[in-house]
Amino acid sequence: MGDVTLEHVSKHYDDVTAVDDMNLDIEDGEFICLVGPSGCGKSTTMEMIAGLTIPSEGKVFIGDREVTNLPPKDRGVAMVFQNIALFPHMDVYDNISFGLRLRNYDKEEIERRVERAAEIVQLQGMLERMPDEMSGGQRQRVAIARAIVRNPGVFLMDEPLANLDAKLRVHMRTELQRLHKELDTTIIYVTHDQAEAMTMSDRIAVIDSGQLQQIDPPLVCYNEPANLFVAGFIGSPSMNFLDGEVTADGFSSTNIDVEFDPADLGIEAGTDVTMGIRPEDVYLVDDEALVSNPSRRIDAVTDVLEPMGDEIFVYLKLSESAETDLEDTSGVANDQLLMSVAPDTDIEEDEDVTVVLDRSRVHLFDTATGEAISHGIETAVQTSGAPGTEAESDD
Amino acid sequence: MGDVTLEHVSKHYDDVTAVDDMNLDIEDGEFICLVGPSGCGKSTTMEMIAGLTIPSEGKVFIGDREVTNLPPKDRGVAMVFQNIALFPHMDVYDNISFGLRLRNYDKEEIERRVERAAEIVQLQGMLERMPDEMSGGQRQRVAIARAIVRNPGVFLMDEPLANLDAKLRVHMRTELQRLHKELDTTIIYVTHDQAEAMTMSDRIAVIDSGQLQQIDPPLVCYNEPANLFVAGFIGSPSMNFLDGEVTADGFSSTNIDVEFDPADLGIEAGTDVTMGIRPEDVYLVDDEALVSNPSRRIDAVTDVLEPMGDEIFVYLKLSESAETDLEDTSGVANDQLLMSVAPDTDIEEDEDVTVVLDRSRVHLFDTATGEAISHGIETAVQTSGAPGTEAESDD
Amino acid sequence: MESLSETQFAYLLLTPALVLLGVIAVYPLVSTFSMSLFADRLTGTARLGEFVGLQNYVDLFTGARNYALPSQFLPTFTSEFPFVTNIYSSALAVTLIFTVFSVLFETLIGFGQALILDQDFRGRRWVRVAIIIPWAVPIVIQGMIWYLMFQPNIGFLVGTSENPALLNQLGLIGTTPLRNTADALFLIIVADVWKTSAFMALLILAGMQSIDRSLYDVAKVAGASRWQQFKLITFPLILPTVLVAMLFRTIDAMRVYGIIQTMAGCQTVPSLSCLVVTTFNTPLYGTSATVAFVTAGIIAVVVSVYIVNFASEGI
Amino acid sequence: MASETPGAGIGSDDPDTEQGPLGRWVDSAIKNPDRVYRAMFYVAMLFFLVTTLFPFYWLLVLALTPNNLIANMGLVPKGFNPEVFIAMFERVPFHLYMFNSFVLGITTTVLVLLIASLAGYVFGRLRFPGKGVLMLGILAISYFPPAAFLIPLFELFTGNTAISIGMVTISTPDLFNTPAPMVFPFSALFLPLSIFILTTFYGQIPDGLEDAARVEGTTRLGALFRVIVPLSAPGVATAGVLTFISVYNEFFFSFLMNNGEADSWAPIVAGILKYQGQFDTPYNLMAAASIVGVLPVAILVIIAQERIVSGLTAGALKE
Amino acid sequence: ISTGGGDDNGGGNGDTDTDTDTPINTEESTEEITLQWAADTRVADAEEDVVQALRDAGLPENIDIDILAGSQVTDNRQAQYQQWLSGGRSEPTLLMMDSGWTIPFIARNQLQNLSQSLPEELTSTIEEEYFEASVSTAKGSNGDLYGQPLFPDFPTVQYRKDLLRNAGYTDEDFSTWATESMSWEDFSRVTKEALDANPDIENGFTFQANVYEGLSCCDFNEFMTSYGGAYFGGRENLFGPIGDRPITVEEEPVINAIRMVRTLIHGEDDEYALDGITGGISPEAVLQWTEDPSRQPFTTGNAVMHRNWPYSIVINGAEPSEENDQTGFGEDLGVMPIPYGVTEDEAMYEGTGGPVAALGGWHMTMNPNSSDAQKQAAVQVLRTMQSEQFQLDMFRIIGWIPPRPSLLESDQAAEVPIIGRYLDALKVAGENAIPRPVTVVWPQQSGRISQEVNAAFAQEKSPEQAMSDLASQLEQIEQNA
Ligand SMILES: Nc1ncnc2c1ncn2[C@@H]1O[C@H](COP(=O)(O)OP(=O)(O)OP(=O)(O)O)[C@@H](O)[C@H]1O
Ligand SMILES: Nc1ncnc2c1ncn2[C@@H]1O[C@H](COP(=O)(O)OP(=O)(O)OP(=O)(O)O)[C@@H](O)[C@H]1O
Ligand SMILES: [Mg+2]
Ligand SMILES: [Mg+2]
Repeated sequence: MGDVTLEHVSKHYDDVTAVDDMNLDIEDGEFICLVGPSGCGKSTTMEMIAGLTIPSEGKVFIGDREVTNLPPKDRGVAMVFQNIALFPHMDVYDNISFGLRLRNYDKEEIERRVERAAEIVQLQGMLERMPDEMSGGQRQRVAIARAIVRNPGVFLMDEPLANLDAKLRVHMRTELQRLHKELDTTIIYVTHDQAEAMTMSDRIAVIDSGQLQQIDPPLVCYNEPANLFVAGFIGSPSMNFLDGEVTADGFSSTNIDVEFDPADLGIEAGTDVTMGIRPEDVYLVDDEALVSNPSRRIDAVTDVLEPMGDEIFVYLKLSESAETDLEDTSGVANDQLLMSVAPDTDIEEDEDVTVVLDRSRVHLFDTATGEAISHGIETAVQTSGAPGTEAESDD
Repeated sequence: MGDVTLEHVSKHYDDVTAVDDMNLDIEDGEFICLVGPSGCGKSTTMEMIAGLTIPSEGKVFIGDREVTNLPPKDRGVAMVFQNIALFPHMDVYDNISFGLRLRNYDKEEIERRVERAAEIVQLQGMLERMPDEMSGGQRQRVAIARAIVRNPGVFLMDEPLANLDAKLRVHMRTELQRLHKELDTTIIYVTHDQAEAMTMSDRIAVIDSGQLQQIDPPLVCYNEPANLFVAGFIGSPSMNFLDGEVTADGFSSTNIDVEFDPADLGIEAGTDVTMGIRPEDVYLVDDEALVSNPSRRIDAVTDVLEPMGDEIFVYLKLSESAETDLEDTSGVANDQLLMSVAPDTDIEEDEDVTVVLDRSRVHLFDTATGEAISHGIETAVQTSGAPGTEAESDD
Repeated sequence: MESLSETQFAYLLLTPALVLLGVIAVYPLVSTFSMSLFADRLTGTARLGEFVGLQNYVDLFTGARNYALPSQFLPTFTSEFPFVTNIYSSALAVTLIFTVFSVLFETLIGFGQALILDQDFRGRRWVRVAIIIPWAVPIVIQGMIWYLMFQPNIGFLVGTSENPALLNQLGLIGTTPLRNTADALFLIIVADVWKTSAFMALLILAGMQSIDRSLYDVAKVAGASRWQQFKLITFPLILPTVLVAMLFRTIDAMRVYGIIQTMAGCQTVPSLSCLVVTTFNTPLYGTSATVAFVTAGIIAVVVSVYIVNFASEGI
Repeated sequence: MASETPGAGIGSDDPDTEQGPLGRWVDSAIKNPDRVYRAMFYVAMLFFLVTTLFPFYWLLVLALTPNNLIANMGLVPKGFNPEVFIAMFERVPFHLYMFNSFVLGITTTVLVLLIASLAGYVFGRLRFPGKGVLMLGILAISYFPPAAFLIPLFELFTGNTAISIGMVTISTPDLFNTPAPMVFPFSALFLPLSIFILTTFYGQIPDGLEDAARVEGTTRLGALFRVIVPLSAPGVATAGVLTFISVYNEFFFSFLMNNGEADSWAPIVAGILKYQGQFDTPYNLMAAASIVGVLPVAILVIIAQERIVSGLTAGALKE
Repeated sequence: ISTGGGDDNGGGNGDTDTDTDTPINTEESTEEITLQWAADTRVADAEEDVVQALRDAGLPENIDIDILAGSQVTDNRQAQYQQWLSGGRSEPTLLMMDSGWTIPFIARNQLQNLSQSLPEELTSTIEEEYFEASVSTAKGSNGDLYGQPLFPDFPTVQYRKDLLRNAGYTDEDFSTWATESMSWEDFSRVTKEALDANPDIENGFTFQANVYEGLSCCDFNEFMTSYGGAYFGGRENLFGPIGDRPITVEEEPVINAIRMVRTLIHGEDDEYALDGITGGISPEAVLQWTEDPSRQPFTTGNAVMHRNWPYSIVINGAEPSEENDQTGFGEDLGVMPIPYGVTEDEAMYEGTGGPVAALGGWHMTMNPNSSDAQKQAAVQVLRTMQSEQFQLDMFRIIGWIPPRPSLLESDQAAEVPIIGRYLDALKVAGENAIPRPVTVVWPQQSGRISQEVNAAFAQEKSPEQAMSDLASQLEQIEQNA
């Protein structure tokens, strides 16, 4: 009943393609997060599911019905709008109960549900306020309450928590998860908050420029990004990327070489590849002796330190000329590396350090196409299986 | 020129006190983050500084001038509004250049600045769009650009990045920091994003219910929260709290006791105290033998695991009856403990584990007043000085 | 200027309006009011006779001044049912009837027209002009059109008793409708509705256009049908505009004169303004000023209904 | 809990059951209620078009029928006399009257919009003591029939009112036969309507936008004219159109504040009445004149409607 | 700020300082001067010819005339003059004033007293040579002259000779009718015959009986007077004294006049039908007609008889041509004086009965606020307008009937196209013209009269009821003046 399918859906505005040939198959009861850079088409996708925007091409299904041209009211969806859009002429109670009143629920039922929703979003006692007498976060919570009082087949939530503080957000997150479990409805959720996406969703759909990049469970997206874009987008701070080439010995770039057998991974030597490594997979070597293979050591100089409370981000310079460019977000910087270390680590700026990469978590991407080639050039010790078998069969 | 001072400022609405006797002293060139739960009065404070809301009581100074009743245009402030507030009848270019045009800058100068601002917020090529043709994040970026084209003495930014994706947010963060350095203006910044607050600000002002709770550099707020509220609010996930009592031996609660000499900390036995410990300060003990003092070991059972990619949140049950209540955000839960561990830790649900607390990072608060009593009951090893000396002199 | 208090600032901005209204409206009204305290005078140079205090007002309400008016001011009351006789010969009754019906129908039709104009369809700009344009017709011409349509042996909407037209057959109007108060009033209402619905439509349309369209998105997703969207979003949000439109239409309708004069004449369909203008032209200045002030007073009473509504709308 | 069953009332998908065209239409209408709305919409539109345009058509019929033949008129002209549109200018310099009306209308409209904008801003967006009373007072002015203003205003504008300042007594200037004695009374009389219209429209603009403009460096007045007025375009344009049309056709003051000549700023209504004789009425000329006279207004409406229907579109405001 | 008059003299702006009866210097001045003449559109349209006519009649070149084409709608013009004169404006100097409402202006001292300020020769010419009825409407209660009649207007009955021929009438009858008025009995019978003989013609006799000034001043005034009745007794009471004159609308002649009209409209079956009158010859539409609407059916050939003012003779008597869209009956148009109810001998009041024609027409009056120089020039203009040449010229140019009865007999007048053919009938009408009883309260009374008379015509009230209602209303108005 609540499965949502987009078939080759596109939406073109005058000169912009907001959504480009999107295929999406969301199962009944799934909790899907749409993530992607600003302007990538998330809201547009939501609107097409809700029926507020008619796709330029393609079909939308909800349940088994094609709903491409069905008006929103017949689609059985509830939506939290990114722009909140409270009814300015109604107080909070009327805003929240709007959808129920439309369906002629009886008064007590409405009251019960509104009370409950207000409790969930922690707005008890504010039911008689007008929207313009509330703070940004309070308004957003009204918008959430307005959606959750109903029992639709599909919930669409477009950044519902953007204006809430961390604590409330955690609270709302769990509330939404509970709701999801209780009602067993499909939830399609847009968020910019990685933690939200990671903790709440069954699957994450990563969108870029209107195109679906990957749709997979959170950890799969995190650990096995389908392409450079996903790899760079998921995870904060972003993955480190280094451009290089595959040589017979492995990966080679300006400052870092990683040796492996390209054949194991089924890559031909000479291919331009980009290596990716997450900050938390870069380890500080306290005792150099501990590193079995000396060639795996990387010497660097610490540059900027960013203490975050629960961890410290360390910007490493790999070469003399390197300069930490906090502005560069392309991610590819061959002479620097971001590392995260525990907050009690004894480290200072401009200190010579040695680091190693967790080889099981080194990602390789085809520089030209961006497609992932391999996630880990050596299987992690603990889950050690038969490294390279897949790659071999490919070769 | 850009120092902002609030003196006993309050703002009452009909039946709500939005800001309550706020004293704030922000120095020229400082970058201050206002944080606090939704509805605590952050936006109202900003509006009073901007001159959009006239305080019910108290005075506002910018530079050396009292500006309490001065109109906004004479205060030399630029503001990014929480509700974005683009002029719907102007295209992006006109929105951004609005303030410059008012000041009769010459055309080329305007063009130059708008181009530059658009570049910073990555909206090149969209200057001719109308606001309703843009996505939520794009609009927010226009709002940022509209503020930064000007050179005001004070920037007020009310959740300027709420609608941006993580990568863009990081980019904008660095851009704003650069701008801050370059222009040397005061920036007052509201955010719900802890990372933002931690990384960007010189000081964080924590507000609750219209009252200032603490204003200190980020790490001070994190490590030495002035009271229970700040302790619980700063840091995500939140600090663990356990209610207990000070005995002659130290802290005693239902499931956890921590021994120390109350006299060292100047607390009388019998005081009701709340102990706080951050998730990252709870450590898993692999080898029980390693723990010097066996009484410091805490036995627990893992409950829910929340893998976040770069870490795993582990909910620990301290007693049989304990139930992980993800909804409870009061923070105080005597029979459970949240711990964060590295993502590669080998841990499963319902496993018996032993953990220890980092004694240098145990916080004690007076339960009645919420005031902090002590941060750390034992100085951390590496900064080891003369533990207890202070306390002794007190005794 | 910006450092003025809100109250000072408000009054500063109101100055132009208050000065204009003070000189062009309040001052004349004070002067006219003083005229209403003097007796009429028909001969000699002076406009007015001796000072009579409120006698003019007393006479007007007691009917003692009816001789000077083209028709009675108040209806004649009797103790028997239906309590009011010769309702159509009383200016007050005629004016109220005209007001109630014309405002009612203009609002309804204006609403309908606005709903149409609010839609997006091909050629809507022409439809819009077509619907609005009656409002642009001078009253003289409006009167001429309808007068001729209902002029026997000229227009096609009335016939003769031997050869009745459709409207005659339906019993809606007689064969000389413009000389019969009831018929003429009916036709004047129709003519007025034709012309002035556009006024309502324009205002209501503007109100509709000012509604944030995203609210409709919310309502649609919440499951609102078109009717519900109208009832719950459009209507409450344009209500202030509708009330303003109705308020001014009511005031205008209470002062109706031109269309009566051009279609049927003040003798046949006396309105309050007819009394004012006729006595003014006669010229019975004292009486005229009195009727003008009484008319304004009656309008004030009628309008208070709206004021109460406004207050509850928080305008 | 009543669950929402989407698609209730949606007919079977089987398209071609054996039905006549009407049945098929009904069937498809049920499936696609939009079509019903569409149909209803066109019916209503047609109805309004016919009812509003018919009198104009009849006006055209009258214009094209030679005056002597105007009797027992049906729905078609008797005879065809397009020269009437030339004759009307030969008889009366109608274009001059139109010009006068146009100038008077524009002047008054500009004045009214300006003053009413200030007042509408004050009433719509500010709170201050005396607001209610002032609004009622302003409204009360429109309760009075125009005749109630005439004598004092006539004296004021014909130099018969003396203003005493101390010892000096100055007579007001004689402005008879100039636009002033029309423009000012029109402005005052039509001002209350515009003030009320603009009050409601300005009151609806979210505070956030005004705030944004003020922080950007406008004064409150600047915010009014740069942000609030443009965003209230439908209301402002409507107030303007209503004022313009009212002035364009005003009769009372236009008639008594000049001697009725085109070069004395007499407006269009005076021109139309000029066709009329004491007993005879050239209906065809008057009809032609009114058709021509309405044209500028039609053009104005076409221009203004772009503003009237340029309402706020989707939420650029995050409220 | 205070208005000129102040409240002590009644809040009005009395123009007490203007003198309406000082003699005006009548010497010809050679100073260049421009006079404003508030006229009407017809004068303005023919401005060149009119000015030429004045020059031909001897108007000095140094006097320029600026013609204001005031509204032809008489109410509007009255309101305008009212404002101008009571506002003390010095322009225009000469005002063309409806004989129907000159007297109220005189009563307010708003016009120059010509008897006092003009040379004797000018006023005596008017008194002696002009239509007496006209002159009487330009006089104040003191008997002084305040206006100089410019032209009179008398209604007549127009008829279609061609239709009547079908009913057996001949040119001989027609020429009798032109000067010898018919009785209403005969008239209605003749009309009926014509209707019967011309089945495609719908209307017999068309006139004006809308609720408007025209009914009280003219149409009904004629019917009533022709039956020997009057509103206020005899002719001597026409212009007063208000409050001291009898109100005679309840008397039988008035009632009979109403009954006669009811019969014409509703037929002989009407409850109050008047014996001897052939009924059903007038459409009910007359109840809603004013002059022009009533003319249209006649002009388009759908009526036999039609009462109207001379302006319509010009239209209806034209030869059908391209220019007038083939309307007009040319020689087939007949004109006769209005029929009578009783003869003068049978009439109740002196000067009533017999064929009567309501008096219309306009006067020239002078603005007393004008400068002496302007007044001086205005006298020149008035003098010129007394010239017979000018009057005949105007008859030709605009169709203004010369204000001197003698001129209607002149050859020059007879040569004027169309209307020149009907001078006989017009002369009879002029001789029997009856002015409306204009006083300062006439505007109030007129409204009541037209209302009640129309109601009685429309069978809404019985004639007696209507007239008794009217009588009490008139009485009140008289008493309160
Ligand atoms: N016009 C008003 N009338 C009544 N109460 C108001 C009004 N404006 C704000 N408030 C209340 O004042 C308090 C402070 O509001 P404010 O907007 O400053 O909160 P905030 O800290 O910005 O919250 P958020 O993070 O949700 O934006 C809130 O509780 C809000 O409900
Ligand atoms: N009406 C419109 N006309 C033209 N382009 C539009 C219109 N609406 C949206 N777009 C463009 O379509 C693209 C997708 O917009 P959408 O709102 O779906 O983005 P989004 O993924 O929701 O972004 P955000 O995270 O910033 O909200 C954007 O580039 C936007 O500029
Ligand atoms: Mg979006
Ligand atoms: Mg806020």
